Amino acid sequence: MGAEDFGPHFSKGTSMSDFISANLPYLLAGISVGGQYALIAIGYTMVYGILRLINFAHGDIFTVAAYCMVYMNATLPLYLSLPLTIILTVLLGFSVERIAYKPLRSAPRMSIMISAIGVSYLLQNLMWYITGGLAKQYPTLPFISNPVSIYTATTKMVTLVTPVLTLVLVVALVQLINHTKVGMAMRAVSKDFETSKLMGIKINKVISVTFIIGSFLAAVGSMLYFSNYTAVTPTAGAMPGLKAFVAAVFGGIGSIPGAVIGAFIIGIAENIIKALGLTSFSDAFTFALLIIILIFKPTGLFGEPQQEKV
Amino acid sequence: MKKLTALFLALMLLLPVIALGEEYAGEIVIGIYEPASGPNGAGGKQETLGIYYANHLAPTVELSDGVYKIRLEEVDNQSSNDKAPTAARTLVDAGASIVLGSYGSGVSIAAADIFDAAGVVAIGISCTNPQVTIGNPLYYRICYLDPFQGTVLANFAMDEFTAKKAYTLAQLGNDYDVGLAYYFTEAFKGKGGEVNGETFPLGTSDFTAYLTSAVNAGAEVIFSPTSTEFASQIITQAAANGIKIPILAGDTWDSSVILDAAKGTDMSVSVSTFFDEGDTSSAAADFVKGFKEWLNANPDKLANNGGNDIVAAVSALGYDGYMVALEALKLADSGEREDIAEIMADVTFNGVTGAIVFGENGDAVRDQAFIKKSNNETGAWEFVKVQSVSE
Amino acid sequence: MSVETMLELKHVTMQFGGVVAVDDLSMHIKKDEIVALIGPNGAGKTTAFNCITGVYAPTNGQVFYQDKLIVSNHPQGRMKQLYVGSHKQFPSEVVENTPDQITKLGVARTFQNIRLFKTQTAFENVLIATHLHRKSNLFSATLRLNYKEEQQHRELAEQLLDAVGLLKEKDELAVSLPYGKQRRLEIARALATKPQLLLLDEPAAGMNPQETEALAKFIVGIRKRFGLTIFLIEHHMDLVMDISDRIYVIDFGKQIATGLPEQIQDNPAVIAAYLGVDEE
Amino acid sequence: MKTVKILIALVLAVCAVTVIYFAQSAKDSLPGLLETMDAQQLAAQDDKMLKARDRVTDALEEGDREKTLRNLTRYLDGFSDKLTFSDGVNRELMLFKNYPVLTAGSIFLLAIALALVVYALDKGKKFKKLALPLVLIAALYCGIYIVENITGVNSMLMTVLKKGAIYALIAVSMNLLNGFTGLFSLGQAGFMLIGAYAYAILSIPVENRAQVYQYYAGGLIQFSLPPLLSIVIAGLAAAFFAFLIGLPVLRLKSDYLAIATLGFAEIIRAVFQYEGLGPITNGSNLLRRFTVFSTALYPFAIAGVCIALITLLIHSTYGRAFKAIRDDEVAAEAMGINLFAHKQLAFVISSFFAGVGGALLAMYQTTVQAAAFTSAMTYEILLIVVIGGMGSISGSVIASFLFVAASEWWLRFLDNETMIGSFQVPLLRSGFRMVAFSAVIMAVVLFYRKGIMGDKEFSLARMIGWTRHRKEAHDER
Repeated sequence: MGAEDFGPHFSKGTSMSDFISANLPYLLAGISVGGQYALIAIGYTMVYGILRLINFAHGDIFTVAAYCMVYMNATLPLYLSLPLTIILTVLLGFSVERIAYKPLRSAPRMSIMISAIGVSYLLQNLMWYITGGLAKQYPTLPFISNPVSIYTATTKMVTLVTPVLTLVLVVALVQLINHTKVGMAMRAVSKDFETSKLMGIKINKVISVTFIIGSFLAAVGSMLYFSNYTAVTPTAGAMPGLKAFVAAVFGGIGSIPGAVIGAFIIGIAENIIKALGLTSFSDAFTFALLIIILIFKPTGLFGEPQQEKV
Repeated sequence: MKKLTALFLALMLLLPVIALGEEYAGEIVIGIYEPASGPNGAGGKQETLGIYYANHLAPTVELSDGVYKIRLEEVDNQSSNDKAPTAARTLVDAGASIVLGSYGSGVSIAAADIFDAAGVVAIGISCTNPQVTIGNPLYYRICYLDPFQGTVLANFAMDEFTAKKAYTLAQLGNDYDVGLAYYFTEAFKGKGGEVNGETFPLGTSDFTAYLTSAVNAGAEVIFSPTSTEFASQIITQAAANGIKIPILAGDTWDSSVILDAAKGTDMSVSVSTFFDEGDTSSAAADFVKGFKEWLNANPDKLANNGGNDIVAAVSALGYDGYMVALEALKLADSGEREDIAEIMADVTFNGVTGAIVFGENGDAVRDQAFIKKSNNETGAWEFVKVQSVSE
Repeated sequence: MSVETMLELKHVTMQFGGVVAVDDLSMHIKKDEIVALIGPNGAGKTTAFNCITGVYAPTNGQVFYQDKLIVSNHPQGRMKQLYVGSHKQFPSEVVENTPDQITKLGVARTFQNIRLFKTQTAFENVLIATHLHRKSNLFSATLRLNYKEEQQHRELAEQLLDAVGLLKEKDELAVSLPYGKQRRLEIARALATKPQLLLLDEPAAGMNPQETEALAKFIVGIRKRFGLTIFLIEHHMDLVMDISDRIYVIDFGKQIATGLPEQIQDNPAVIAAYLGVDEE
Repeated sequence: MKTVKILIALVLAVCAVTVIYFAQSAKDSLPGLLETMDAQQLAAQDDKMLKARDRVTDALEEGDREKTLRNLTRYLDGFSDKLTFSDGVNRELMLFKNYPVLTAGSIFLLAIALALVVYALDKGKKFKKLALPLVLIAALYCGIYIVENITGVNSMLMTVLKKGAIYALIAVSMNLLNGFTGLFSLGQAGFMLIGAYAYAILSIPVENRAQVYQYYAGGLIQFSLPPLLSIVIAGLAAAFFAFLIGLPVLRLKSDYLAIATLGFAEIIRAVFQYEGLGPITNGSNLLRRFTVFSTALYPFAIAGVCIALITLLIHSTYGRAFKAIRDDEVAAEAMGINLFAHKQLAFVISSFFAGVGGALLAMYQTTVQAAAFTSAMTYEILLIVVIGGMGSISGSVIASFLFVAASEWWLRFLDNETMIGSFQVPLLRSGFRMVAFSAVIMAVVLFYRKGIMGDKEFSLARMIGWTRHRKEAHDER
């Protein structure tokens, strides 16, 4: 069809204020989606740091959280549905690990990754079966769904809340990891799995805690994300999940600040691409970025290099 | 034990006989070739509901040699072209005399060869891409086509909103979206308008950037013939970002999902459709009333309709599709595929979506579409006008 | 062509981060010699092997094989500030060869922690190592136009298995063999690459005295039979003293002694380095 | 013993030739038969019968055998008592209905006769190893031909078999990479896409182009190539892209490689949907009306040849090198195997066959659209490989047929609400099939990790050995 080239909007404004009003929405969208990616990306990066596993099912857990909210909000008041959603999501993340990953702990890495793909396939089909596949409208959450004006742009409160909340949660998480016993165990396990086991660290407990934290953040991320993008479908979490993973790799897998920074970069870059009118390539761009970083700095921006022992 | 098993088996064998009863001369199978999963699953289910409702009203057909019971055989094509051939074949093997569907043009095209080889007539219900019927002599269609719908909407945009600049937003790789956007653009430009267009990939959930582009381009109307999954995103995000450009869309948006999304906002959303729930003609009014009662009586069906009893246009079309199939059976006076194929072009029917007469390529001759606008206070559709191409 | 010097290392230094694993190591091995490299655990012996075989690119230094420069590096560029090796200057030339290229030149090796192809049989393990001598290309190999060459390779593999006394276990999975036999299979596999220089990384590890003695005979035997020069790392002092022509001793990456076996036995620096260290 | 074998072979050959002769003569016998029937059964004819008879002759003229047979059956059903036909007519009818089967069966008999002769005369026992598999393959293809002619080209069985064969090729190509070389690549859908598009673009007949490229004024390419050539080019195109992609990507390790290839597949998809390439790729719209195969033998032959080539490759010195890399990269490199070159080789070859598979899939679907080649498709193929067993070609082939048949055919009933008497079977409704199916897959992944075949191959010799072993055990008792 006739593709109309939009040309870069960056050059469109005649004055500074025009420029800002034309491009502010892109930036706001970028920051907001970046924060949401960050919350998902932490789950990926922590699990990868400990198990060396790309948890392909993480994006689907994120979607399940959204469905929980949709169904529970229909019958329960908010002060019940909100915590219940988080609890159920955490339970799901915990049981996925116990059922699908734990039995494969000694298996080759490829097997456990295939198991993750299998879980993702199962969760998506299950959601289809239960929901019938019609897009569900995400409930309006008080405060964060309210509209707000920034300069010339109108947006939802969630756009502003997301980066703040993300940063707060990340700081809390870093504190947890640096200053608690379980956090120390987590760091030890991610440094050297086998030795930690010998040192008497309860590996299974540490892994469970990791999944619980990851799922908790995914549940929070899901609330923020779907308050903005309100249609919930069984595959709604697949793309954000994949992008969050890219963000985690980009920032240096295993590194929490890396994942957060990577997520913001990807969220903003993706929206700049759209602003440039190259919309068909916005997803492709994310992957191109991934490949470039993998080739030039395989450990990501903040990752630690690993030397293979011969 | 053996005796018991034998008895059980004998009873099982008897079951169909009992079920069929004595008053029927036989059974005729009508196949439903629709997606129940995949990106078009939701729409496919609503279309299927219309067919089941029609079957509920008219479960038999009277031919010269007696009354035949109609059995519906449903198959899920998963909205996927690579699953289409086996799905289509399932219906052929089930002995379908005639097939209805599908929602989505791609799967229809992918199945056409299978139906053609088996000599089964297929009636496209809401697949609007011209390619479905071209070159497939046994594929008929009761809805209007993309070129028509695109033109109608372009006319409407110019007439109603006096728009000179439009912005189109379509899903990449969706032939419905892309085709409709193309014909809209052609028509709009033909009338001296200016069009900017963009496409977004499957899985997109952030439309802010696209909407901003529309604003920056100075569009007076946004045309977004997407599937419902994206529709509600587009509406809510436009509302959240304070973008008040009127949004136009095609028949897919005639769905309760859109009303839910637009309710309580100040967005102006208009759609062209095959059917208007508020149509006062007695056939249409009866259909709406009956369909709603039927939905509300069956919780399963209601769930398939998205949990409410708002009548989607595709349901009405599904209803008409079934009735057209019955007419074909009557005219052929036979459930044989060849007999039906011979007379199919001559079938006419006065349905709830208007008169259906097959013209060139087996496409129904349609010269007008209903335009509806969402009422954001009541969360219902408001009839605007009947728009035709000639205006 | 007869070559006097088989292998020569000049000032080889290998640094991981701030840790210098091999520091200014220079040595030479003459044709037909059996030379041993010994030193306490963690002295950098295997790292030295890895620098020769191209697994690591050394931080500084050069390696010659039959007077041909096969590895060369210098600490200029990004390592400049971080370099802490002893030998500072080196000609600024960089030569890198991947392990497979070095193997093709005629340097084969075994591994300290046995790296056999686990899912393959003993025979297949050896056969794989003949791959580098193929003259066939993808098409002739796929369409079996290379059946003569294939036949030769199979015969060679069988001969080698016979030479290491594993012909009976030919079709057994490599991993199902007992430890000692796995070691010998690894040597047979290395021999299939038709090397002139064979690097053995702790070939007697985990063996009892009888086995070790047999291994000593075996090593001497293959040297003669295949005309090899052998460079080995070993902890079993009996074995080392028994078969080595010369010995290099390193500790903390640095060479602390070199000479004939009897000289090393009495060297005070060596005794100091090994003091308190269990002789495995 | 030798003479007995040759005698049996001779008898078989004579029978086969006789049957072929009669079957071939029956091929054109229908018009004559119809006239004979007219003469014998004039009284039974009414309007409906006349119509049916006309349809039979029409279909015969069209050359559509499935249609002819269908209408013939209906016509014959119209006669109150078929037995009243003379024996000659009945025999001829039988011959006409079954001549393809009889021909194929006879060819099969000939193959067996040939094998027997080979067995008898083969002194050095050189050909024995080859003769038996060849006869079995001949039998398989005859079997497909027979079944196709009994059930019709588009029957469910044939549709599933066609797709199964195509998926088998694709799964084997993925297994070459993931199972045999140990490279965890998730880019298969991308290479299938390239193959499918290359094939479709090149083979659309010129007269159809205006219609397909309706938004791009007929498109840029105004020639069309024969199907077989297009398939080869499709493979080469995929291989070429794989070569380019492999340069940077294959230096990455395990899961990074997986995610990078997945990313490339997504990028390929985006590029093929790009409007700017519309005159070639038709943008994001459907490509259709290209040449498609008319018999299942076509995909079976191509997939068969390709799988045979891959099998030969895997058992060659290159295949051994691939397996060495899978088992231990460091050791493989120390044995003089150039890691990068061999990984690149495996990647390019795998992509070549994925491209060919994509082209066949395009033919099977009759339409191609980039949007369909998602990562979900790659996952599907990966799961087939896992179910069949990583590192087993026969496992992948068996799993492909099982996967396609189960997911698209046998399990369909799970989607339908079912009543047994007045009892509604719980859970059964739309979508349940996929849930049950994915649960089964999870069970395989978790509890039956090696898959159907592990890394073993299906082997006749072993099968025979096994039955013998069983027999001996039985005899001992």
